[in-house]
Amino acid sequence: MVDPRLNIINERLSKIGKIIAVSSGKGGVGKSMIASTLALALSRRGYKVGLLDLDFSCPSTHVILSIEGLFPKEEKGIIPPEAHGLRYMSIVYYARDEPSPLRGVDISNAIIELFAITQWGSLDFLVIDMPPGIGDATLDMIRFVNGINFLIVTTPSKVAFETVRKLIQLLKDLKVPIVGVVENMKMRDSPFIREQVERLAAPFLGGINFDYKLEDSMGDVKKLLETEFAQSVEEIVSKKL
Amino acid sequence: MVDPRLNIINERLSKIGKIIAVSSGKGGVGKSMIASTLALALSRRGYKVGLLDLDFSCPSTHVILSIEGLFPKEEKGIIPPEAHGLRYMSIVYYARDEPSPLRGVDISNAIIELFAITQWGSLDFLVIDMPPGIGDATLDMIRFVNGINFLIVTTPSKVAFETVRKLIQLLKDLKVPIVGVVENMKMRDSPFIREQVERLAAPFLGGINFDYKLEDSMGDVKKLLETEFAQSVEEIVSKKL
Amino acid sequence: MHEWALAEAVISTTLKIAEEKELKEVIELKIKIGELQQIDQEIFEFALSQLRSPMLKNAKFSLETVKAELKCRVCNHKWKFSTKNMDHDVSEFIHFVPEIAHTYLKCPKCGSPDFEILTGRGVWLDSIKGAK
Amino acid sequence: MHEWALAEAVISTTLKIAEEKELKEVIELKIKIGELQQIDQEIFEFALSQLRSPMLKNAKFSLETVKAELKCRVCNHKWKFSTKNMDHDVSEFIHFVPEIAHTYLKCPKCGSPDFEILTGRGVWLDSIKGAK
Ligand SMILES: Nc1ncnc2c1ncn2[C@@H]1O[C@H](COP(=O)(O)OP(=O)(O)O)[C@@H](O)[C@H]1O
Ligand SMILES: Nc1ncnc2c1ncn2[C@@H]1O[C@H](COP(=O)(O)OP(=O)(O)O)[C@@H](O)[C@H]1O
Ligand SMILES: [Mg+2]
Ligand SMILES: [Mg+2]
Ligand SMILES: [Mg+2]
Ligand SMILES: [Mg+2]
Ligand code: NI
Ligand code: NI
Ligand SMILES: [Zn+2]
Ligand SMILES: [Zn+2]
Repeated sequence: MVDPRLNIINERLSKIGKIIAVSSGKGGVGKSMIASTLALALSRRGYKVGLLDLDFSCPSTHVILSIEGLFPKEEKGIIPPEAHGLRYMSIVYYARDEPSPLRGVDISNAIIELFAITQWGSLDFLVIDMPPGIGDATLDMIRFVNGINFLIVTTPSKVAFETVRKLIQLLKDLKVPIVGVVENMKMRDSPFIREQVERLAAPFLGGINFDYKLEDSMGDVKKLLETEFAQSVEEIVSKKL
Repeated sequence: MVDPRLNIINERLSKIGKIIAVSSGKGGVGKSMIASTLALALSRRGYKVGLLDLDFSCPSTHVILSIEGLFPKEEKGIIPPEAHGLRYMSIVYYARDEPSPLRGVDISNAIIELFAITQWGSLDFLVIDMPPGIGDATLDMIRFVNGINFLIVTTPSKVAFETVRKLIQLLKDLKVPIVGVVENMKMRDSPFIREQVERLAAPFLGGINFDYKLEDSMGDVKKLLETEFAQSVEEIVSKKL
Repeated sequence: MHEWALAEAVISTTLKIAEEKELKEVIELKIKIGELQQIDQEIFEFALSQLRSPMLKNAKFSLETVKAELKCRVCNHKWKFSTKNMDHDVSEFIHFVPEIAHTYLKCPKCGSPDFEILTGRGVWLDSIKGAK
Repeated sequence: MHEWALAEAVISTTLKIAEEKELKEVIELKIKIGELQQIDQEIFEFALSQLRSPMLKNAKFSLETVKAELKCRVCNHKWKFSTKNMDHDVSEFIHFVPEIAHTYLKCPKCGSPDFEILTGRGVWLDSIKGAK
């Protein structure tokens, strides 16, 4: 018995210029905020962009972008609906706002299913909002997606970086490309993260300050794009892609 | 073929007064800081306390408590070594500081193994630092551990609460006891979380302010216990158990 | 019509295997369809026939549906999947992503969503008969 | 000596099954031991014999070691587990928590730590022969 889905995944992604998995060993470091903002910023610069929320246990991008009332069209697969100019895909289309108590094996299976049936079409960028840690979703992206790139997010905190160090080490071991490391929620100047990242021979992209107004922009794309946070994402990430 | 480990788990936990899983739908909300501080606070009040770090993908409590150079003794099982007065157990004894790219099925298996072989002895409290989300570890605690209680951590953020709401809903559905919900990293007064929690008919324990000095206490237990953060954990959680 | 995407996966995998085995022609394709996913078999067969490449021009497509059985991880109860009394939207969600079953279905005995899908999940390429 | 904890699990499970089946006596216990966990068989058998309850007083313990085979999820390569050339500490870590293998072992073909443990993991109660 052969699972036929595995063989079609890279064909479904074949017309995508660059695939970027926004990832971290740690939760709550800003992966979803950065993934959403990065996707919007690239789209505003005229690129065709897809955004895929792969944090099935804790999907967040639909809250950040206030996406409601959409559902993929069925047509030789499923077509991600447009939201704020992005082709947007998330488990919430199917789970609505119910809890999804999925084990790793279910997450892996659902990921394979979505990759096998989603028709992204031509895109310049596909941004993937990853769950925290180095579990099924991360291992599946490494295993299945040819040419995937990781954008790694950390905070200045020692506990956050400790887990990010492990992710970087894993990706380096496996020769998976790292776009760079972003230090999010900076509250003061400290070279600690930059030094640590450089010691691991990974590209350090820069820091994003803690933005006290960010929470107020939750669910309001226009406001979000006007924040200092969004400006930093544009400066240190979007412009470098 | 029967897995004999499943049958012994609750015998291993039989001399523990109360088991508290510090949990959240979301990462980075302060589960590990609260679990560590709560365990220390209870221990300082004279209770016999165990601390189990169950976030195998991203273990943090050993960094917070600066635990190094310990290893469990082997004696009719494994005996958690003492650290700062706590019986302390973590995957880092075995993984050291290497990345542990475990899938859900491996996490579940490793959890069952540790519960089957760890000899906690008599404890008043066992505090468990959970990984984020509602995946294998959370489902296994619900499935295996008789009398488990969940202490739920959120931040004031809408994205954090959205995922916490799902966890509360799941636990309520399954009639798993919830000690209460803590709102961590408050930056301003807002009744939003309290109201939401009360609407779900879960106990709201109170808020913990964002503590700018907390990061400086990382790895220094004496300093940690002197922070405003620790005082709040003592006031709103430890005293109520 | 997302059946088409799955049919395409089946054909593409068949061609890959046929190439590896150096087949000149594929004679029969055995496909197992899990009940849980509620594939529209007519549409699926139509898609397969539309996707016939020269290598598959005379291939017979044998489809077999596999009943879906679920097993609770908490109380070990086993039960059969049924769309009877199921909300139409929910059954459609499971059609697209079978794992979504964990969001909406519960063990009928103990109420847990922590169950295993023993059989009847997904679409499988069971075997290929070919000529060299 | 954490073998004792696993032996205790085996005995406790046996007694539970014996009770469910209303056995008067257990005659034989078949136990499978996964190679990966590197159980010290002598200590394990000693622990089992120390834990004999009345119900098990004449029980024969049949132990069988199951070779550990690993399969890479990335490149499908299969290989046998071996402690040859393995750091002593690492082999001890795997002894306690077999999943730690993913931290230290890699697929010898492609270098991935993303492999499946096909056989040879853990301790299993294979079957119980008893008298009513
Ligand atoms: N630079 C920042 N300044 C202030 N708050 C931030 C910043 N980045 C993220 N946040 C907040 O931190 C929380 C976690 O962000 P999120 O993107 O959900 O993290 P993750 O996806 O890594 O779990 C959210 O409440 C978000 O609004
Ligand atoms: N009340 C607080 N004030 C300031 N920082 C906090 C507070 N609670 C937690 N933190 C910080 O937030 C980060 C995440 O905390 P952590 O306990 O690791 O979260 P989790 O275990 O939920 O992932 C850490 O850097 C920690 O120091
Ligand atoms: Mg996120
Ligand atoms: Mg933590
Ligand atoms: Mg549910
Ligand atoms: Mg490794
Ligand atoms: Ni369809
Ligand atoms: Ni031992
Ligand atoms: Zn059940
Ligand atoms: Zn390999």
